[in-house]
Amino acid sequence: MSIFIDDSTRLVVQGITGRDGSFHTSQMLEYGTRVVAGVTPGKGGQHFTALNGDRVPIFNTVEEAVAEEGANTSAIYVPPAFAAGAIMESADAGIHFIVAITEGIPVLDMTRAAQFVKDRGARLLGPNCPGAISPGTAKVGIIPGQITTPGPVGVVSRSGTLTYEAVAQLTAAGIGQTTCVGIGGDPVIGTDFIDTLRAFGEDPDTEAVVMIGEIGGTDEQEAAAWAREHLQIPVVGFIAGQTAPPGRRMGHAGAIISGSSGTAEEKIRAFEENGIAVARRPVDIRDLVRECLGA
Amino acid sequence: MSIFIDDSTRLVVQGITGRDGSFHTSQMLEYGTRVVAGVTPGKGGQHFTALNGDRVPIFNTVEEAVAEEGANTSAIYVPPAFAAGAIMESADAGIHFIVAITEGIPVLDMTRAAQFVKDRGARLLGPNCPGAISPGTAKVGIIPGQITTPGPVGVVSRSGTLTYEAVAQLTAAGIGQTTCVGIGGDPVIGTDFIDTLRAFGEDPDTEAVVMIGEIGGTDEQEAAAWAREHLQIPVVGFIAGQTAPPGRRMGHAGAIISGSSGTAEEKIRAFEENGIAVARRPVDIRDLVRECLGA
Amino acid sequence: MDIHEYQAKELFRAAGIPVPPGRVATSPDEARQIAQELGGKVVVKAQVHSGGRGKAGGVKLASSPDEAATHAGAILGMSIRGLEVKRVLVTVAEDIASEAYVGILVDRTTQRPMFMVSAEGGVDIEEVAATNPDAIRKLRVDPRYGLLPHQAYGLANFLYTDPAQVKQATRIMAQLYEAFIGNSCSLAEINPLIVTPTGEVKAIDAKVSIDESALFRLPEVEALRDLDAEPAAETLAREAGLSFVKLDGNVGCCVNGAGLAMATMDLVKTYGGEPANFLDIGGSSNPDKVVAALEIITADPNVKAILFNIFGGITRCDDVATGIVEASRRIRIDTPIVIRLTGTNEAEALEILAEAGFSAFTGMDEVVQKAVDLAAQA
Amino acid sequence: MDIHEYQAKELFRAAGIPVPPGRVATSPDEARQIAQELGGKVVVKAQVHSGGRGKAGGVKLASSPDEAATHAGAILGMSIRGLEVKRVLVTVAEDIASEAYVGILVDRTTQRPMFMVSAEGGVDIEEVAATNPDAIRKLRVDPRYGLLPHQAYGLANFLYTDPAQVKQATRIMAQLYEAFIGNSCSLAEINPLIVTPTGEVKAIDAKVSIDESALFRLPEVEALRDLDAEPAAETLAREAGLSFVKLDGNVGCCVNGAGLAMATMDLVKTYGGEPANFLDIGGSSNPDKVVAALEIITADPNVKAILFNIFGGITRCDDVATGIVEASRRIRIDTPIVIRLTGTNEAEALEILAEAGFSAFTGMDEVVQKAVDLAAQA
Repeated sequence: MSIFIDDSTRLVVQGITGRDGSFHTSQMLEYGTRVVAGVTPGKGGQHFTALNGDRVPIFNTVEEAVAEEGANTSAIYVPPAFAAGAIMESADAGIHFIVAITEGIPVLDMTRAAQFVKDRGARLLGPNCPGAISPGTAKVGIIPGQITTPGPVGVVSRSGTLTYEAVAQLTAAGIGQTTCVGIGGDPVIGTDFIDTLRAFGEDPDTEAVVMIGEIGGTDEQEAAAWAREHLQIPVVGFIAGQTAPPGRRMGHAGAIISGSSGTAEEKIRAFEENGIAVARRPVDIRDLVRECLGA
Repeated sequence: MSIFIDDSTRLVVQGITGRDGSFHTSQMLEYGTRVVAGVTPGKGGQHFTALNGDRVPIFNTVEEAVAEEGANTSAIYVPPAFAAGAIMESADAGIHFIVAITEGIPVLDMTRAAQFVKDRGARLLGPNCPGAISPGTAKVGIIPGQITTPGPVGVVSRSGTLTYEAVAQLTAAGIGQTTCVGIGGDPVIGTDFIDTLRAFGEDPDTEAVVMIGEIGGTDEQEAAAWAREHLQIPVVGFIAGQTAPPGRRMGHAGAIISGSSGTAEEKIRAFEENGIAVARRPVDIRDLVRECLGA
Repeated sequence: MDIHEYQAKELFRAAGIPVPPGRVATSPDEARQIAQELGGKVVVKAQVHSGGRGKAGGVKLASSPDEAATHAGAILGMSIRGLEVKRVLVTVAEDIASEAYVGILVDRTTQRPMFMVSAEGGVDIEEVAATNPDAIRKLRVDPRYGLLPHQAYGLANFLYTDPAQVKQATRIMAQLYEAFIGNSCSLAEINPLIVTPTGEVKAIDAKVSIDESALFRLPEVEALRDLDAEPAAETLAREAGLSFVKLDGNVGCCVNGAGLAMATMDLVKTYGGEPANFLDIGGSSNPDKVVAALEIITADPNVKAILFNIFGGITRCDDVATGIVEASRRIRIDTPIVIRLTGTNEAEALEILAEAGFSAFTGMDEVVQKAVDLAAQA
Repeated sequence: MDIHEYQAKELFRAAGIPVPPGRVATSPDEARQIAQELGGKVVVKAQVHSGGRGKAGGVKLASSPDEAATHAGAILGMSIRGLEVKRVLVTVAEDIASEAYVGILVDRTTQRPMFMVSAEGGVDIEEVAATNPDAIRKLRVDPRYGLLPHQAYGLANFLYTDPAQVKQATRIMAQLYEAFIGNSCSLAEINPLIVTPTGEVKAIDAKVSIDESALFRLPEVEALRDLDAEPAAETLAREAGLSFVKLDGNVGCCVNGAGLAMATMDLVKTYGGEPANFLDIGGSSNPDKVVAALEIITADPNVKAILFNIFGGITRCDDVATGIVEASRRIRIDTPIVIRLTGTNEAEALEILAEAGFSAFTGMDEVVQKAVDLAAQA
């Protein structure tokens, strides 16, 4: 089993003819994801041909992709100026899981788009995220498939490459994953730690969760308190940014310590107080997970 | 019993110091309605003194009226330019039943305000309506109390004085009312015929309903079809505007035949097809109700 | 409030919608001069608040300034559905490759602004809706979000296949929505929205109605009101704060409340008469309004009897009575007046009327019958 | 992106918020002239992207133009929290009857713009929040509706009792919200919002940060960027499309991905070193970015060892290797470089590096330890 994506996923790629969209569509197809449609306004009626030769029909609108190909999930690779609009288009067309890869969407655009998605009862992952992968089943986004392997661990993270680091180490140690989820590094995101932990908690195959946070905001603190109350499976945590100075944005738009709030110390303390084992180094994640699984 | 308002109603009057607001506050107090607060920005801390000597505290905001006096219902008498804002203020403050008397609110203002009230889970009656009265219990709005009397008939209407006409005739004939509701003559209103019929249907004391419609829109047609499916009690109908020319607004902003849609004939036909007894003259309403009640 | 095509086009231009150049003329000479300035072929179009201008001969193509003047001469002064043409729009004639329809109104059921678009333009959209509903795409706009980019695109994508045309039309959808909201419209319509042989998308006709209730905050739109285009009685009524609609019967009606006013008209008809008007004096108690109402009603020579039907609530019967007495002093009223008053301050009202020599009734059916009889006898 | 007080006040003025007159000066003479023009008492205020200007002596009252020039002379060139003052704002000094705080930021938890207002103005709002939270009223604005009239009034009503002041403040709330949205702010703050002895409500300080991601559509706001106010290295990094933050350590870091970059810095510290910077080369595979990154890192004299930590995904390891080799040809690099590369095209990368005489590792801990050791030995 897995969360958010599985073998019922029928993916439409928004921005399929762009540089990133076309590259990753090939990657996703190669991984076995059912990419049923692409959308690029003005290119409806054409086909996208993947590196492996697969052909994907292109539509002008997501609405058409849903009507013609039964798409139920979308991946968004359109430029930042149009990305919030693309998210709302997906939600309006009845897509129930929307993965926004695009980085650099204006925050105020996202406050509206995230609300719109909620109003439509859909789920948004991201933006500015690497997407999700359910090893062996489906991948939506940009997480490299070869570093993952099926197994009992759920991974959720605000970062991209740091997640790869952790997942690759798990895989190398023979510990597989149900689903790896990158929730994104922006201050306004669709799916947060709690949403993801809840989904992992409801997944019968997930036996432990790795939660990788970073400085900025209070999402990790709230998730830790939530997990203590509601989650039956163990969580291993890691927080990046112990050496980050206050008031400076560390790459991610959301990775900023405001005043005295959102520090790594604060988050690590919240983890510890709520029974989450904290890895001090990325390499420790693997060892703590191994302990949790009793392996 | 009654619908929408009863002896738990704690009313705040928005625009209590205005000409209409102050006059009708006195009337409502005299009728026995619990008017617990008034709102006029800038006059917070003062008191309104009714004609019968009752004193009502004035607040700057509805929020304060709710916090200090436990208001749960509001009546809005503020000028059209500020009325949509006043409706949203009420809903935002947690008022659950909002009666907007004001006539002439711009329609596009109302599309937003009506949606806002829905988002907050509140009910709006009106605007451009005479309000509601539960004879012997409470009155919110401007329906003259002396023409009503308690009894088993629910009355719902898009008009004001035409309702008084019908209600006065019922009362004169000894037929009382559970609640009389004016839903208002605007194209965008908060509570429609179906909402009111549903409430009457759930009220154990309402044994028959009088539904008074007029030209414009399709609310009566939809209500007739709904009533056939869902309403267990008989309905007597009346439609005003058989002699109204198409394309002209007949006083009420919503009373206009668009193209061939919204005519009195169409509505009367819908009533008849769905088993609603149609009064041809206002005076016939009374007789048909009498038949329904088997009196 | 309806505005003229040339005024609607100004609002559209201000919103950025491509509209062919043109100006309004009130004389053949002016029309000639505008045609000269514009150059090439022009269209001369009657400016009246009515559909069916083309069929009535109110829209003519002219190849030269002289021809434009001739057409203007023919159109100015003509009557279209009872409305005299006092102005013509002289505008560049565009070659047309295709015609579409785009309109926005407020959908009462969903309480949202609703687009209707169809590739079948230049015709009556109600007819298309009746005969070929699939040719129309409807879109209801959530007022919390406004028209979203993908929605504007989706509408344009329904009308056109050429990406360049879709792009132009997408922009026009957004601009039309802005014009609709910004001017508090109840209707904004482009029919037809054309594509020229070179692929340009343009609005060559425009119809706009403004929400009367919003005019208080739109003085520049209120200024577009054409008093020539409405009967003088309706202008007077509006200025006096009355709701008035002129009809063709002989029983003048003066009622408080729109629903009761319609029911009163209907009852006149039921008893064999014909109402001369709809008139609602509104909820406030102002004797001046009653005076104005009587002035307007008595100015109609068709009126043979005047019927007052007042159910006092907010309206105080004594105020109405005072107004009737006041009016009878100020203006000469030869038409018989039948009065029904009941409700708030009914007794005081009856006294005031009795003192002035009027009698009054309290039942609705009896006064209506009486008024119908009086009118029939006159 | 932070902007200066005088720039923020311009945005506020454009939104209609009452702001005392004033202009920016870069010399004592200019300050004297502005003070002369303004007349009366003025305040001379250091324009740097930092709080605590008053405590640092960067804000001074002047009773005459000469005194304004003297203060400007003292303030210009001074250093506030490490930032050199290059500009001063000379503005009319207002008499103050009361001071309030008004700020808007995006609340991450509710994902909405959030007002914070307090009648305790002119002080650090975080301190008020910690010591007297009831003195602050928060309001989250639903982005679907914007700031509603009663919400603006409610905020003003929390600050003031006098109806005239509430009215002015209500308007200012709405104007500040418009400025916040219209300029895509992440923060817009008036501290203090004062009432003058005659009852006028005015903004006498202004702090605004703009969402970097929105600058692409706000060229006139982007133009407010003060390159003097940021380290040259950060300007270079931004122009090269890199995320870079200068720190004080001796291990230069070059990483792909913000989370991994922070984790790398942390690991440097864990192994006893100090990171010299945060640097994320981003997700794209462009050798030029790597060259720019190395130029920026090597320009810092504190850097004693350079650490590359690349986990290839979208980023291709061979592109990064090519960039390193390219940089080593273009610029002279005396500092030792330690490289860790793993993931996409790892083998090709190792080959490219080997050919150019670099060696590389695949484990994160070992390279970090090595870099820390090298820096310590230098």
